[in-house]
Amino acid sequence: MTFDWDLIWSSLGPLIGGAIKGTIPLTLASFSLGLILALIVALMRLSRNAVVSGVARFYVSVIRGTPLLVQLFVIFYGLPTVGVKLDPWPSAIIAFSLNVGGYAAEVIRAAILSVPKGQWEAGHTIGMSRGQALVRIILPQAARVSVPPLSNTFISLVKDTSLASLILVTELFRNAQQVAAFSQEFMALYLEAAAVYWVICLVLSSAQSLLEKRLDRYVAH
Amino acid sequence: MTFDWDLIWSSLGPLIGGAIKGTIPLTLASFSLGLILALIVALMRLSRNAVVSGVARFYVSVIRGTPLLVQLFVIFYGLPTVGVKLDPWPSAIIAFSLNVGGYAAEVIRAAILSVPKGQWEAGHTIGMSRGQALVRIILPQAARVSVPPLSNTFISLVKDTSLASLILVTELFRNAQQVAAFSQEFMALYLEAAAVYWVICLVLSSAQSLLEKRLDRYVAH
Amino acid sequence: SSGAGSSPSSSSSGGADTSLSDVQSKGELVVATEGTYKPFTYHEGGSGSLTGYDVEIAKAVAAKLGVKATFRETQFDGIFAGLEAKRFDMIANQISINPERSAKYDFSTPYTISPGVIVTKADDNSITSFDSLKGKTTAQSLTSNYYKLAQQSGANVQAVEGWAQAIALLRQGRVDAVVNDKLTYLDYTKTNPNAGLKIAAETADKSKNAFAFHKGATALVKAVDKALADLQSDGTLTKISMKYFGADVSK
Amino acid sequence: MLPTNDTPVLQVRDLAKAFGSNVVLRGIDLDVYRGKVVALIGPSGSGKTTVLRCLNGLEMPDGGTVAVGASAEGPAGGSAGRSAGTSSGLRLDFGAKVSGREISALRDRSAMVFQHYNLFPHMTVLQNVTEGPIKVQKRPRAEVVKEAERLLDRVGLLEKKDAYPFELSGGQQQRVGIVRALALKPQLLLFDEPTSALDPELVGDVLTVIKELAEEGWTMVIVTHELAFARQMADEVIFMDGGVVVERGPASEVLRDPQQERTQQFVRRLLHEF
Amino acid sequence: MLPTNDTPVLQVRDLAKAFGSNVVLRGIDLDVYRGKVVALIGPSGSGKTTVLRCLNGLEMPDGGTVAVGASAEGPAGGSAGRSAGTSSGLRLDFGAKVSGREISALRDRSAMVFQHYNLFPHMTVLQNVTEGPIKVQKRPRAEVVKEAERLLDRVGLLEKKDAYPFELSGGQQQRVGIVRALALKPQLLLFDEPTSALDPELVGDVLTVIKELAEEGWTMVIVTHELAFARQMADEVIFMDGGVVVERGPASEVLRDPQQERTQQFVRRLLHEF
Ligand SMILES: Nc1ncnc2c1ncn2[C@@H]1O[C@H](COP(=O)(O)OP(=O)(O)OP(=O)(O)O)[C@@H](O)[C@H]1O
Ligand SMILES: Nc1ncnc2c1ncn2[C@@H]1O[C@H](COP(=O)(O)OP(=O)(O)OP(=O)(O)O)[C@@H](O)[C@H]1O
Ligand SMILES: [Mg+2]
Ligand SMILES: [Mg+2]
Repeated sequence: MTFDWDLIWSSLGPLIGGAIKGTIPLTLASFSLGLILALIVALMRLSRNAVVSGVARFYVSVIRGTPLLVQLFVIFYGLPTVGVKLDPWPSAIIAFSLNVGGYAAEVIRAAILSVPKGQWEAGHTIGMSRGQALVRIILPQAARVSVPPLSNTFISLVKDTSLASLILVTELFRNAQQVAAFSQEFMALYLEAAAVYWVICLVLSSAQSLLEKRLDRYVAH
Repeated sequence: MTFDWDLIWSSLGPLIGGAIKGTIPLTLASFSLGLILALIVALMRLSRNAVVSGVARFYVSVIRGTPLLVQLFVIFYGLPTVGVKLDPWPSAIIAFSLNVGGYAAEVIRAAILSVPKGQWEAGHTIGMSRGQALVRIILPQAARVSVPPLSNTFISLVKDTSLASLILVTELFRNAQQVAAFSQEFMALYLEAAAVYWVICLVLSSAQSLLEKRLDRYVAH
Repeated sequence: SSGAGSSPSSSSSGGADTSLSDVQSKGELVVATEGTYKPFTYHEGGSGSLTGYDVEIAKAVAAKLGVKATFRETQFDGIFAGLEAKRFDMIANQISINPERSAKYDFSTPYTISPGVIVTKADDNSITSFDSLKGKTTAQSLTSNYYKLAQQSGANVQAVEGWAQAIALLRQGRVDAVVNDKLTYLDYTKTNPNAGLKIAAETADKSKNAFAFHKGATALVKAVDKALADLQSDGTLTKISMKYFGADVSK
Repeated sequence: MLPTNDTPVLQVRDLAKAFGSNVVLRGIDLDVYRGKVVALIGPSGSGKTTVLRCLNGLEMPDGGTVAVGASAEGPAGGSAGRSAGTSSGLRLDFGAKVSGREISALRDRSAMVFQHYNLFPHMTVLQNVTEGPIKVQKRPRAEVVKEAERLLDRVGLLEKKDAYPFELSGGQQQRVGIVRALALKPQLLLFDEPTSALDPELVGDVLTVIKELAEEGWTMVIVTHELAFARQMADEVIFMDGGVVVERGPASEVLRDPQQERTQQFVRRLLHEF
Repeated sequence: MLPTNDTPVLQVRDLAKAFGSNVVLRGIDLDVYRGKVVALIGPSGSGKTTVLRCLNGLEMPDGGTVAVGASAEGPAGGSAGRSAGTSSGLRLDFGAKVSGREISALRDRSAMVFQHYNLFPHMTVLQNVTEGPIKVQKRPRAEVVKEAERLLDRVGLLEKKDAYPFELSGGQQQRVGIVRALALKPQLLLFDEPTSALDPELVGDVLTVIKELAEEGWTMVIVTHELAFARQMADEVIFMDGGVVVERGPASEVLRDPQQERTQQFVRRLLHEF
């Protein structure tokens, strides 16, 4: 393979621009909202009320069982036919948040279950309600175990955001495709895009390590 | 949304055909090979040899850090330029196996690490070598903890195989696109495809429950 | 599309041009096409056999060469990469000739010559020409020539994967216009007569669409050109064109 | 030992609890007077932990009554006040419907020390101790911290106040667990085998702390397997088996000269005389 | 107790081990004669477990020699044969380079019983016991199973042979752990606090089994905190502290009338006299 290095160099700007204006904000916004949603869904799944936990289970099953592309399409192209017309960015953020919500809910649920029952009881014995014990005792501990699996969800999300180009959100991969389409250098541009994604993921992974270290300060090594 | 139910009904055959001839065999083959690869990579990651574990770490980082689409692209369209020309199916299976290998390696590594050190020692004390202890004592226990996270990888794979159409492998989603292109009813077809994926994932999830139950027979409930 | 392994010609970049002899010795012409671009390349009834204007012409060309046409269906993203990787002998997918492509690939003589059109909603009178696209929003396929054209006209261009999405955006009022080739639009209105769309303007220049080959496949291009000329003169191209468009767009 | 008054701090009558079809407690009666120590002994599965959990509102009994008296909180000799509302008596009848609010009122009167400490691993020693008083009882932080430091000092752990639990030995963790309970100023301290998860050498330190609390006049119910300790400390020893009280009485009698055969057997087994 | 012969089954000289800069063992000497029981006592962190782990090849010592004698395997009075090659003596000098093969030969001479049992949770009781003899020692399955069943019967667990470990109490699990070690027919049994993870009531059963093994003539090194038990069983008691042997001698002397102050302190603490 021989590459047109000038092209690669000159397209680095648009690619990084796409990452900064599209990929990264889209990832961060969707992940934050998705986590909140996931926490709610995880708590619903853990509810003793069969209807509540059934709804949550159904949601998770649909989100995980169907392609993200279809989810995006339904929200952007499908909802207008029932009168709900959302702009590309809101559509994308909603779709990705719903997706993260489904995947991360299972992670968070498992993390909550992994905190020993004795911690709930210790919370109760100092007078805490279920809610207080959840917030002050259980979730801080669940956070620690859920960082590695959530970082998987996060890293997948970074790359999945490329699908947003299907609903008119311009991001890293779309810019690569654009340059590729005009220069006909598909392989070079795709490799370049992959390299940019890789750098983003490397940065994120080191952020993950830092976070883990911070959360691990109260654990024996 | 109003649907052309005749179209949906008549296209069910091709979609299911695509699942049976493309999606499902591709998923099963790639997952099996990917698991073997993942086990090797996981053991390499756990090796005390810095070079060996470094190679494995690099592999995992590249696989997880770059888009699957690019990985497929490189193997199918890139390798021929250096003289390696593989058929679509082998290319797809290799690409997806490599991908599963990267993601599942981390799961398996974590599962192996989750088996208490005392199990290795109990193995040694009855005279086992590291390899014997790994195979007879550690892996059977690691299998149990790794089923839920691996099933995530598996379910993602089912849907990711739709990318195989990029390298000439016909599967479920490609068939949906074909019908959509002809009928211009892409929303209906995409939803239908999503429904088929969902059914596949539901079936797989119940297989997962069965497997977990089987592996859980030696654990207190 | 199975058995793509029987690889197409490994014609030379350095040595002699074996592009034609390779095709002849294999007895097949490996043709890349999307299979999801009606009416040029699509599946009959959605899931039947591959057909369409480009497909039929490619078959006729192969027959003239005395070989079989073997189609490989791929997404547009992979189509040129596959040509460069020599997985295909040629592309039959309404590839329009432009300077960038000409620099990288060889082209046959065009077999589709047709104008581009601006499609708008039937009740929209604000767009009457390419000049009036300025400040409007259009939806274009990234890989089509019309993307550039719309951009040059000052439109705010949204890239989409294909016609179906572009038209959905237009009908939902999310874009003001779609610039595409006329033939696709005509085919669409045939199946969706009540779409509420219209042609607001046509391009002055007609775009020329042709088969694409790897650079240096001169012998093969020559043979294909000869076949196309024969098909033109014996009326086959006109016949195929009439079948799909009710008009002769092949010249 | 301080003088005791006549109304018990804790009065349990006919307490019953089943898990599904497994009847775990039947007809448990219990009177604990101010400043007294009751030791609960019995074989594994006899229901000792379940009794404590019912008293602390961690388990909902199926029947019976639990009354926690109106007497002042804290050690019998102490004078510290607790959050409003605890000064009146509380009586729950589990034969009738009991609300969540009543359960939590019951929980507020007692504090539990767990076998496995159950410290909050993400909080420092001081945070573990002050969490309940500050966040739940809403007492002023400065006052709570001062009191917590005094208590930590008493068990010899003041210099560990900023350590995390994992940095402490088991014995130190359990002493923090005890301080966490004391900081709540409960009327009643419940100990569930507080030393049985400890290294043998560390048992002594924890038992010493408990002994001092008893001498200060705290009212306590202790589940323990340390018979020598129970003999020294307890005012009353209750031997349970199969969910019922088999024998009860002064420590010296029940432990030195048990009347029931099951009690004799149990005591012999525990001293593993072979 | 059976008569003993003069060459020790185990002879350790000047054993040393450090983890990084943390010197954990220094100059440890140990002679264990056939059919004798040596009890290792000492405070937490003194290095007792590390000694056993060095003897079982789970830890690589930094210096010193370990010799396991050429005497017959199994209990001193027994006659069962073990796989070929163990009948000759083995002597490892950790001052020089020791190969993995030698370490595994050392490991083959002894068997360890762990504090936390470390049974294989995915195998039944019988599989736990037969795994080593069948898969590692390659002895014939039928013979191994018969022997395993005999041993399980001896500790009263024959009817549990198809149960999984999670279905057993701690005491039952530890008895399986002992049988698993016995089934290997080692020359030397190593016990690392075999009862300290057990419920107090279950301790007796396990101690009884160990006592019977001693009476049968097995050669053993036991780390334990059960001083009463050590006094009854051990031929020699070794008190370690800070990685060195502080005091050694007949059980009656070391435990009843320790000479060293550190030993006295330790013994007093363990009996938590307060
Ligand atoms: N949450 C629960 N669900 C079902 N059964 C339970 C539960 N908690 C306890 N039990 C059962 O109740 C009985 C009494 O248990 P409990 O823990 O009170 O005994 P214990 O006397 O504290 O024993 P130990 O000395 O082992 O701690 C046992 O049979 C136990 O299996
Ligand atoms: N794998 C290891 N890495 C580093 N240090 C270790 C390791 N194993 C043991 N140590 C250290 O070696 C010392 C002796 O430990 P060891 O477990 O032998 O003591 P012990 O006498 O068995 O104590 P206990 O009664 O608590 O079991 C301790 O300081 C311990 O921290
Ligand atoms: Mg209990
Ligand atoms: Mg130890």
